[in-house]
Amino acid sequence: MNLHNLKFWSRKGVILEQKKEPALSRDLQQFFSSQPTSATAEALKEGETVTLERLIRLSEEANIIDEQDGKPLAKILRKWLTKPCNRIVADAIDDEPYVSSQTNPMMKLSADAAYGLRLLQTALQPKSAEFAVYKEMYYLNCRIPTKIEEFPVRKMGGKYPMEKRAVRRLGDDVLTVGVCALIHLARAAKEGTVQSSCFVTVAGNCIGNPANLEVTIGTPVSALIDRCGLITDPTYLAIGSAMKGIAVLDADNTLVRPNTNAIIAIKESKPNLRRMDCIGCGRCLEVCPEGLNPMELYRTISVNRRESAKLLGMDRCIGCAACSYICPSRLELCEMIQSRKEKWNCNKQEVKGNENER
Amino acid sequence: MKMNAKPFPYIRAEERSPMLMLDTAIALIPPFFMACFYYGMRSLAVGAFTVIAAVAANWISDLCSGRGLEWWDASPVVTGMIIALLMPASVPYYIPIIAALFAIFVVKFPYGGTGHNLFNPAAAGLAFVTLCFGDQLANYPIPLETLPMTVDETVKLTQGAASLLKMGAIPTISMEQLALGNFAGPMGTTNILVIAACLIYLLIRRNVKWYVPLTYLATISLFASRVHHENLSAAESIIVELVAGSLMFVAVYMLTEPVTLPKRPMGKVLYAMTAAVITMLFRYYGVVLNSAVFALLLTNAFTPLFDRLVEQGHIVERSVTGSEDE
Amino acid sequence: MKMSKNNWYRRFLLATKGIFLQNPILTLGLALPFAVVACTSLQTAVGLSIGALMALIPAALLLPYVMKWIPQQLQWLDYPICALLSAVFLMPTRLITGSLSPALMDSVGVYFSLFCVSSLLFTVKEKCKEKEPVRALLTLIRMWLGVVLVLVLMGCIREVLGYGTIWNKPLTFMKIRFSGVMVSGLGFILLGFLAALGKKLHRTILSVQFWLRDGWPKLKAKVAGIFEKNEKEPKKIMDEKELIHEEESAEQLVEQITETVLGKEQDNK
Amino acid sequence: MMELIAVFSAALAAENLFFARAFDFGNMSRINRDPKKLLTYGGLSTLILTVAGFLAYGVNRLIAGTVLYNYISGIAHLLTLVLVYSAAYFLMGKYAANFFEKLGKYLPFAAFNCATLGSLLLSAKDVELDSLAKALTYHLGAGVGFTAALLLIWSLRQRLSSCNAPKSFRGLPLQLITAGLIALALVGLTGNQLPA
Repeated sequence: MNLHNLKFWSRKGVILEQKKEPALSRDLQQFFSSQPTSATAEALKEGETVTLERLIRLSEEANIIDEQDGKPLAKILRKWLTKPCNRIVADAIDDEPYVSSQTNPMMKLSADAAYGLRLLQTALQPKSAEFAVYKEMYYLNCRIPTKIEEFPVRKMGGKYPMEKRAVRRLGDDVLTVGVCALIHLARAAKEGTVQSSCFVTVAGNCIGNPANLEVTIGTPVSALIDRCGLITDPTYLAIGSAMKGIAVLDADNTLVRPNTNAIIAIKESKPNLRRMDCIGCGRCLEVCPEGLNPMELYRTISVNRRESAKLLGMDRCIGCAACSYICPSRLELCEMIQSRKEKWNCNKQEVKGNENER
Repeated sequence: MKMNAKPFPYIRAEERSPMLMLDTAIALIPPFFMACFYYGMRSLAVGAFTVIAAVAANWISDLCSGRGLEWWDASPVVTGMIIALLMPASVPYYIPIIAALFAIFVVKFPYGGTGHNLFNPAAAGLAFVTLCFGDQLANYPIPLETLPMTVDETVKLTQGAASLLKMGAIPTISMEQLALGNFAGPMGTTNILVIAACLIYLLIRRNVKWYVPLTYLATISLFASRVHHENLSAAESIIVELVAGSLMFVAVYMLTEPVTLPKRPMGKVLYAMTAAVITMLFRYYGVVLNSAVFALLLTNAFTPLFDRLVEQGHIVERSVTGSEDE
Repeated sequence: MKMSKNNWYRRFLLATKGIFLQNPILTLGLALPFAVVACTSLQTAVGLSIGALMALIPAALLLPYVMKWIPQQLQWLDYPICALLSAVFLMPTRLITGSLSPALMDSVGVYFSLFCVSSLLFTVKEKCKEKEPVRALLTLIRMWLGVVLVLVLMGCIREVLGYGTIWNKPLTFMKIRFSGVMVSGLGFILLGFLAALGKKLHRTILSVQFWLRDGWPKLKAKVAGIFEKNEKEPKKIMDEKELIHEEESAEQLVEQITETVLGKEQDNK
Repeated sequence: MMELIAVFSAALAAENLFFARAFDFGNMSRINRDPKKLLTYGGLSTLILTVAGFLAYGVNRLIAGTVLYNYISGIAHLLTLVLVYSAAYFLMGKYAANFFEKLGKYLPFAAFNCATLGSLLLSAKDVELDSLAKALTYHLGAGVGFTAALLLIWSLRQRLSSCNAPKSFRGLPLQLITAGLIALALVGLTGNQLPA
């Protein structure tokens, strides 16, 4: 736990109003648009000893994908063949508003989640294994359990862009796996089913009855929206969370991918036409979790100064959009930095090798 | 449904920067009431003229520079009010208007509008006016006498506390008069309690950082207690120093202008300290009366330097604590 | 869309290359002290311009011949010799103008004898080194006229604003005296605005010419755009496509024309 | 000792050669690309100025009484500068060879710019700079103030070019206006009297 984590841990970040409620306490509904795939993985037999290689082969056959960052579970586990594992944490942290696509499955399908975690525990023999949940969730209709079967549920606090820093804070001899990946692992171990679905929250102030759905991968967003019903026309429809999502331009052709955790439809009350330039209020400085200076970055990038932007730490930006959230002049700080990051990086790539190799 | 593309995030904090600017304008209204209480309706007329001149100049400069009419931006109102409040109540009308025009057309327009000016427009306007019409701004009317709307020779003008201090005399102001602030001085800056109340309001609205005015006043009182008149004790000289020039007013409203401040908290502290040091140097060796305004104008030139220094510090610190690769 | 060769404005600019196009004071930023602090009235401006005439023109013309006369290993002395040459010519003019109007000399003070080391002289020396005398004389005259134009303008403005008189004859309409205009601070600001005015004039002439050929739609759109620019859509973010579109807009083309056709300006974008 | 500090600080801040008297060295944009070159350039000109000041004090004593004082003083101070410049040229050529290649072409500009000759002439005209020590501290203060002013302008350059000024104000006009506003701030020390 090096100094860096502690220092940036508690102070920086934004306190977001989570608005998780109607979706979190509702039970998980299935919404399978197509029949399940006929391919099957080879299930675990009764007396078979559970080793890490066996689990890697199983997750490869069931091509389970971890919903945190979209990497396949096999690749994550392969790293731990040589490294000793001190602890396993099943990550069910949802620190973005409206989103509860990890906490809800953990509560509703807790048997599968516990079974998956037990498989990993027997394979890696860590000292302790537990679930991790976001602490700052208030006005909930249901109660977050403190223990799921024999695994404790740890509440981890902190301001908004907290998931990545929480994982970093635990240290590098800790394996963190998404809860949904564990659920799919458990199903593959029991019945040998391949992962063909993922857990998505459909929420926002325009959605009729927001809920958590288990959706087959590849269903279009419009089907989900019709399933949950729209009260009014949303000004923004985003796939991915309200803070880091991508705007959906045509709802029929954007499909759900394994690592999308939510679909948000938001109606902005006051159309924001009163634009102003940066007045130097300094709020984005207090908020940036990486300790960068978004004001200066925005100014240097808008004047296309590549070297001084890199010197100011442009590549350290994790794209959490906390600065754009807090900015009173409604400047697109994070979008400007992220788009230039790709543009300037990919320029370098073109010089070196082909574009799609990145 | 109409899909409009917008980059993330899709939810925003409700605070808006037009509202931020309006807060400073609201915080500037109580000193106007005090001025109206001391000097009658004339101070309101002076304030109104300056604000109208500043806002009109800002609109014209926005249109000329093709930036588009931004009528919701309240920063020219703040500039106009500050200029009016630092003038004596018996000032002829055309002087604050010229200061406001200079402040907007020379300090804000060439740099590109509201968020980009390097110098504090009110400070530059006042510097220009004290340079050109210094003699008319030197003496102040006596408080608690309502002035006629058009000032003629019948109005008795006395010297303010700052000019007395400059000439080595000790302003004979009793403690309770100091607290109430009814001694000769610029329109809005004599009453310390009202300004402190406005400071608290600004702090609550998170418009002003608490440590900027604090370091400024602390360094000045440090200086004032060190070098003072022979028959003034350290504590008295601090109080006289704070009250004489329009120091408190500058510390609360002009020093904490968000546009001209450095960006990092460490830079803001450095900025406040240099402003205090230069104010005291101007006060001892300078010729001009409102030395705090000139010193502020000079320290505005150092903000990019402080930004660069403090930013280098952060870059070094980031590289020392190891880069976090995802 | 390149400007045609026989465009009257382009020919006019190239003909007067030192005065309007690359004015030594406004665009190159030489000889600042004379424009900012020294010339506080029309009289001092005239005195200074005479000083400039005597300091710049003979020294720059005679220098090549003097240098031929100097032996080879002392060749590095060219700058001091140029300064001495112009001082030799400059000082008598100081005496003559001093006797003509003594008030002018003490108001200008030390600045008059600074012409011999000013950056203007050294740039002029560089410019006229390889040219033959007649062309060198022409560039010198044009440069000198450029300097005189700025000096006279600054002198007039400051005298009208400061003392309300033109060549010591009081004007009736100037009731408010800005006595502070004489200080170096406001001299800098006035010179900055003058330079900006020059550039603005240059750009408007070019853009008006461009739109005359191109018809009025773009100008109407631009003027209309100013008022409800903020109402309709929020401020655009310049990504790749926008930048190329921005390139095509009339404003940007004017920029290109001034860059390519008429030579590099002192503009650090 | 106190008057020396007073003279030094007056030359440094109150009658700063760049802000109060607007002496600027050659083409502003040619030299001030990076601060190290600017600092060495300013240091060099301050050194040459102080050494020339030493000579100029004697020369000034010599020609004080003559009738054509204005005419001779200009040429005399220029001659002292030429003397010091050639001495510097030889010394640098012999001892500091690598330093010479780096700054060889800037040496004439460091020696012959408005700041050096102007400060020499000003100290000759100034009546209360009677003793040699005061004259030298005046030159030192003037040189240091001049370099400090140019460093300050350099530190503002990046900030000025990154604000979206209207197109006709970008570049030199904005730098002039910024220098003007700083000079306006420094007026607080000297007041309204016109620098001679």
